[in-house]
Amino acid sequence: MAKNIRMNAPLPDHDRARQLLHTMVLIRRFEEKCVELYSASKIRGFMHLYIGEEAVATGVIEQLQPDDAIVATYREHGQALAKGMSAGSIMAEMYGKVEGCARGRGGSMHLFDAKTRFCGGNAIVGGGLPLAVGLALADKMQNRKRVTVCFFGEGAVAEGEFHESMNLAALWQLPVLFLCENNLYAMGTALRLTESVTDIAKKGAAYNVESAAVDGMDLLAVSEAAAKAVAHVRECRPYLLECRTYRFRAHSMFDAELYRSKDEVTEWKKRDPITLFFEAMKAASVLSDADFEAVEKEVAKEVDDAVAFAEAGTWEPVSDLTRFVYSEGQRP
Amino acid sequence: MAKNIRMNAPLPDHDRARQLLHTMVLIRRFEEKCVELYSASKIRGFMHLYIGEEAVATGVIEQLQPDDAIVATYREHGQALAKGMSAGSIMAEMYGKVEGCARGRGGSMHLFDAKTRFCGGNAIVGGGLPLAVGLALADKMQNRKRVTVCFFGEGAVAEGEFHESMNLAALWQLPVLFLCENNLYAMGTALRLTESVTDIAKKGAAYNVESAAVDGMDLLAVSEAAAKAVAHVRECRPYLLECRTYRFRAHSMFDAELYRSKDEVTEWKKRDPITLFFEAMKAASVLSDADFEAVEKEVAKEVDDAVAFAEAGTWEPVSDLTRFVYSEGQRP
Amino acid sequence: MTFRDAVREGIRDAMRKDARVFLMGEDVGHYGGCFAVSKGLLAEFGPGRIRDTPLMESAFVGAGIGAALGGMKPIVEIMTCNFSLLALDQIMNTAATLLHMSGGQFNVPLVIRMATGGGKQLAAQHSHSLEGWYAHIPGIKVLTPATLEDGYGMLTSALNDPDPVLIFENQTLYNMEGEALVNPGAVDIAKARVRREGKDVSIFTYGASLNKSLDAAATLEKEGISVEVVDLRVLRPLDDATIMASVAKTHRVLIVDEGWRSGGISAEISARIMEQAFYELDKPVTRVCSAEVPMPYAKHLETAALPQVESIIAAIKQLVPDHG
Amino acid sequence: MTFRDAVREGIRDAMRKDARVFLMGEDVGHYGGCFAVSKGLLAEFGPGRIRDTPLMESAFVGAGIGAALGGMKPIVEIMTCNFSLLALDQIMNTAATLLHMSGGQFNVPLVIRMATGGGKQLAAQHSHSLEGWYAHIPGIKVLTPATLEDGYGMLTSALNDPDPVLIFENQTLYNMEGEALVNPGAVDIAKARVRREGKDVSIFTYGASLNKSLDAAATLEKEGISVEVVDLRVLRPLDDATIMASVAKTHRVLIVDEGWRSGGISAEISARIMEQAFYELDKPVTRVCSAEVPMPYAKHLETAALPQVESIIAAIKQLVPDHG
Ligand SMILES: Cc1ncc(C[n+]2csc(CCOP(=O)(O)OP(=O)(O)O)c2C)c(N)n1
Ligand SMILES: Cc1ncc(C[n+]2csc(CCOP(=O)(O)OP(=O)(O)O)c2C)c(N)n1
Ligand SMILES: [Mg+2]
Ligand SMILES: [Mg+2]
Repeated sequence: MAKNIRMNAPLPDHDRARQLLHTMVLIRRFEEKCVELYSASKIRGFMHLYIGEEAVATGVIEQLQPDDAIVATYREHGQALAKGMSAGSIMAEMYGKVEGCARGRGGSMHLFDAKTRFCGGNAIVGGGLPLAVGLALADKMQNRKRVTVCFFGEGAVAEGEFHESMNLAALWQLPVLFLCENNLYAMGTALRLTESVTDIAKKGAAYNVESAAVDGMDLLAVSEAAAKAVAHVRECRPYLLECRTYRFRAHSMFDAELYRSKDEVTEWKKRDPITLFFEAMKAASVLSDADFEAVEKEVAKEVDDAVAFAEAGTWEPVSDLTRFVYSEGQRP
Repeated sequence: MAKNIRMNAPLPDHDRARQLLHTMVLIRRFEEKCVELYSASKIRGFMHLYIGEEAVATGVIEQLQPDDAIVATYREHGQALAKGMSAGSIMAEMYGKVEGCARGRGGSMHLFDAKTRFCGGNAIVGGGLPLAVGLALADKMQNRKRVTVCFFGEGAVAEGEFHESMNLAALWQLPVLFLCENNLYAMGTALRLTESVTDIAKKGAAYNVESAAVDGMDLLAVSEAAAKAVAHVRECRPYLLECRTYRFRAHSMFDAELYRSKDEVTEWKKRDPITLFFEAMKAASVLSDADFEAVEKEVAKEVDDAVAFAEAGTWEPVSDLTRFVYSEGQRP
Repeated sequence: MTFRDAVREGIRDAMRKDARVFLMGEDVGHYGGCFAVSKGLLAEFGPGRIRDTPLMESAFVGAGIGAALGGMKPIVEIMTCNFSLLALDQIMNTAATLLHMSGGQFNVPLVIRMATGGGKQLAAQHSHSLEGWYAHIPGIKVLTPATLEDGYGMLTSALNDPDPVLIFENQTLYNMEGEALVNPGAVDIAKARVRREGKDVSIFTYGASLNKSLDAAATLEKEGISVEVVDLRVLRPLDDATIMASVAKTHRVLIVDEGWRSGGISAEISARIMEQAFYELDKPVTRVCSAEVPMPYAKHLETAALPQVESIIAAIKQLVPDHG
Repeated sequence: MTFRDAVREGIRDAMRKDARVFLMGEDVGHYGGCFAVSKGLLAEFGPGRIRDTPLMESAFVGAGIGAALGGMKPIVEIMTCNFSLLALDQIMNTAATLLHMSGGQFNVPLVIRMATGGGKQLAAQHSHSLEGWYAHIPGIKVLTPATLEDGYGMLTSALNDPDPVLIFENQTLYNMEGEALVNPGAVDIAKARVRREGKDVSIFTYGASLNKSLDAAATLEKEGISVEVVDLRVLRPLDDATIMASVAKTHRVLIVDEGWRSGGISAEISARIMEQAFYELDKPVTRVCSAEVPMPYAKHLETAALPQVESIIAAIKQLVPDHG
């Protein structure tokens, strides 16, 4: 495992670097706060953390336009924040409040935001893939040059939906980016136990879908690979990008982590994407310690504000339980 | 399209050649009789003919041992006959008689025979693939050196079950032969409309499953390729064999064949597997016209006997309607 | 014109009127639809709007959901409900839940059509009647047209609906002949309809059993039994008001349903009558349903497994033993 | 010991006794089972018999069917019933039909276990209660253990059964404590069981609602209402005899079911009582079920959506308004 990042990508300028750092730190601190709040029983249900994988969402989503769409999994706090959803609306969602981005109906696994075209938060492994293909189909049929990015774990590759979706997207040449976050485990099952060919990027060939793999701990590498992928997709051709990453935390809040060694985790933590990126930027004199401190401060405030927003939120009246099962009023 | 067969395979001796010819002619004449009987309303429901594809089942199943298992689709008269099921029990099944191989409960699409390990007759496209993997798993777990052959059309390759089954068989190294009968159409949908990569044999690479494609109109080529595949599988490793073939008839008895041209069908008929094989055997002095005539005569009698057997069969009493929903008596 | 033609006209007119409408599914294009419903549409609208899909029920239903979210109005055809099991995750976990999970943000204006039912000797894997079973799922609507008017109109109404609508077309109805539709258009998709007035007993039914029930009613009339036949039309949400009104009128009820008996829609209707009209009943509600077997191929067994005019008549006579 | 332990012991003992038994599913091995049911079994039996599968519900359920045909006795674990939708084709079109389609030749001795139910704020895609819905399918049996004895015993009995058996373990039960089992073994899987005798009203329920119902009964006893609580245990086939005997005793019925109301198992039970015990009823049968919504995440909404002790008590009081 290479300890440093490759830095093949062109150096970002200060503003961009600061922005990227901000996004990653925001994801990290936001989730650290979530853990606290989970322990305090403010947040319940299943909660899956993105800690360790921040470079992936940050680097990929940097390449998107506001009206590009995202379909994500239950491990989607990072993507939601990077796409520009407000931390407050996400936190309020996890509190189960009306002010939450899904009015408290969805919780951690089902973040939604029509404004930023964040189309969930799907907690069925592989379930989002066909949906993303359909969003891309709608764009193509309406001659819109939009991109849909579908995030999924390497565990999802084994599901039939991966196969069906890749084939359909290729057959119909649809503008969808299949973004595989390969963190080596599906819950407690290691990649070598789930795929006979563990090289996910190689799967593209079976469908004639252009593919690449990238070091998912290296923000700039992700960003560069994503730029290429998104440009490709914008010309109405699907693409498969595998980002090789690692989750530093347990699968969810209930996980004794019997399936991997502490050493393995420790090794990977040495390649913390935030540290790697900041150290490289510092070495290149793009960012300074003061920048980091300032970012931390901004983020701390954002997270505090998010918690305050969630705390101040209100509960949906129980009498409204059956709302949103069907649309209110016809709006076809 | 090569008009002749390649004849790379070693020449069969007279007995083997005659047996192979017998199997192909039996399938052909049996099904021609089925068409007649369908018109006479003796047979009903969906009926899918194998005419044109006889070399595939004949060549593949020649390589099997009696206790090797077959999982097939709704287009399975050929495989059933080749595996040694009696024509009478198949015909009686299509009549819906108790003497049918499934007591008249299954019909044309659901032939079953425990004795020859013919495990159906599955009419859900792709549905038999996981089943075959499971049969192979049972053999492996019980240290039996048996092979399970799963027949499926190229249309089934698009289903998620293909992907899941190939991966699982490879991951667990199970003795299953994935036998794709690529007849270029799934009902009325051409291969180029169903697969972004139309080269089915290439799909094995995505799973580390050894694969090959063979001219499915060339009996000896199929037989040779199958011999290799079956030997590979018997060592507990999956294999994907694509047989390129063509159905001369409509998809089922209800099909206006709007999706392909008469010319295309005519062209393919020039490569009738029975004619190709017999002509080659005659040219090599392995078989004579007299052999062909004798085979036709034997087959005619077999088919007549099958019809007589079916006609003489009995109807299950209606009072037994709900039998076989659950087992009668415990037999775990 | 046939029921098949009516459905086809419904699709055609919708596609002519609204560029967002398109049809996708297996063999809807070049083959002309496995029941010939979409025959000719490829020539008129081209492969961009009449989309032949590969065999991948889960993905093309999911793609329909996505396309609906993306502003299109997809009509997804699943050849028959038997294959819809492969797409159930997409239907129940995505189509039916998105609006709720997203707190009202993402509605799914998707129409899924599928053939349903037995009676053609297609055996255990091709003869399910799953419409009543689907009616268990909150977030979707379940329609079962049994007339030409509804064949056309329910599709039209479903396309006007902001939420996922499943239409189950009984495969034995496609050849049913009827008057050409005058001014076809949207129909009400909230209400059941009394297809025949009667006073001695009510039959609640839908789909292919409607005609069987009407035939039974006609026969029974000659024997002096007056049967009211209610076409449920919509299995989710059920129209309780029309059902209870009929119960209050006749006080005797038979439910006829091609689905398996246990846990079918017939059970729900019986339970609702129990809850809402118990004191109106002169006799316990009874049911004529399919036998609880995977459908056998043999004709005589299949006939015995399905509701028939004879079994309906027999059940009615049990309910009205003192007639004439 | 807990319910979880009881199920684990059931698996362990079966595997020790019969080399044909093996466990396969997602995370059953290295992770220890997503609800820790199979913790420790990998160490004891090794990866050949405790098989971690990739994420492919359709294929590993289908592989279970094939392995059963091939002479093994697989226990297939689907993490939760929510994901079983991906395997429904294999369950309904293959497992449930093979015996019949093959004219009695190919029985499928397969056991499928899955967690079910809501109550843990897991929201719309992780909170389904589908056991009652599965009970619609001929060819399978549906078991819903609610005690430690049944947690162990139903698995044992299911493995002795020649046909496919689905066991739904409510996820809120895993931590339930009980006495260690003495001489655990197979249990009857044909009969419902009266868990509490009573004379004023019968509750028919199962799974997680059993304890809620027993709690309600205990409370009501103090108010002078004597509630009989019947644990259905087996949802397919239903034990009509025990149900009707209880109706004949109390003449008033409440059904409590965590599934969605419309078309759930509660409807079938109500319909059967209508058919078989109508004249025994003093009042119409009523139901307490889940609200017909995809399950919301927020605690207070989820609580309101599920049957609770309070809603059971309220429903009983409606049935027995003139008590005390
Ligand atoms: C269809 C389905 N099966 C099983 C699960 C349970 N489950 C939730 S997350 C998960 C692991 C998924 O792993 P991967 O796709 O690699 O994503 P990661 O969690 O590593 O980001 C599993 C098995 C599920 N949610 N959906
Ligand atoms: C899951 C499923 N979807 C659709 C069908 C309807 N159907 C029956 S056969 C068939 C075509 C299958 O084509 P292919 O796999 O190439 O086999 P072939 O008929 O050519 O032998 C279709 C679509 C089905 N039986 N099962
Ligand atoms: Mg992973
Ligand atoms: Mg084909």
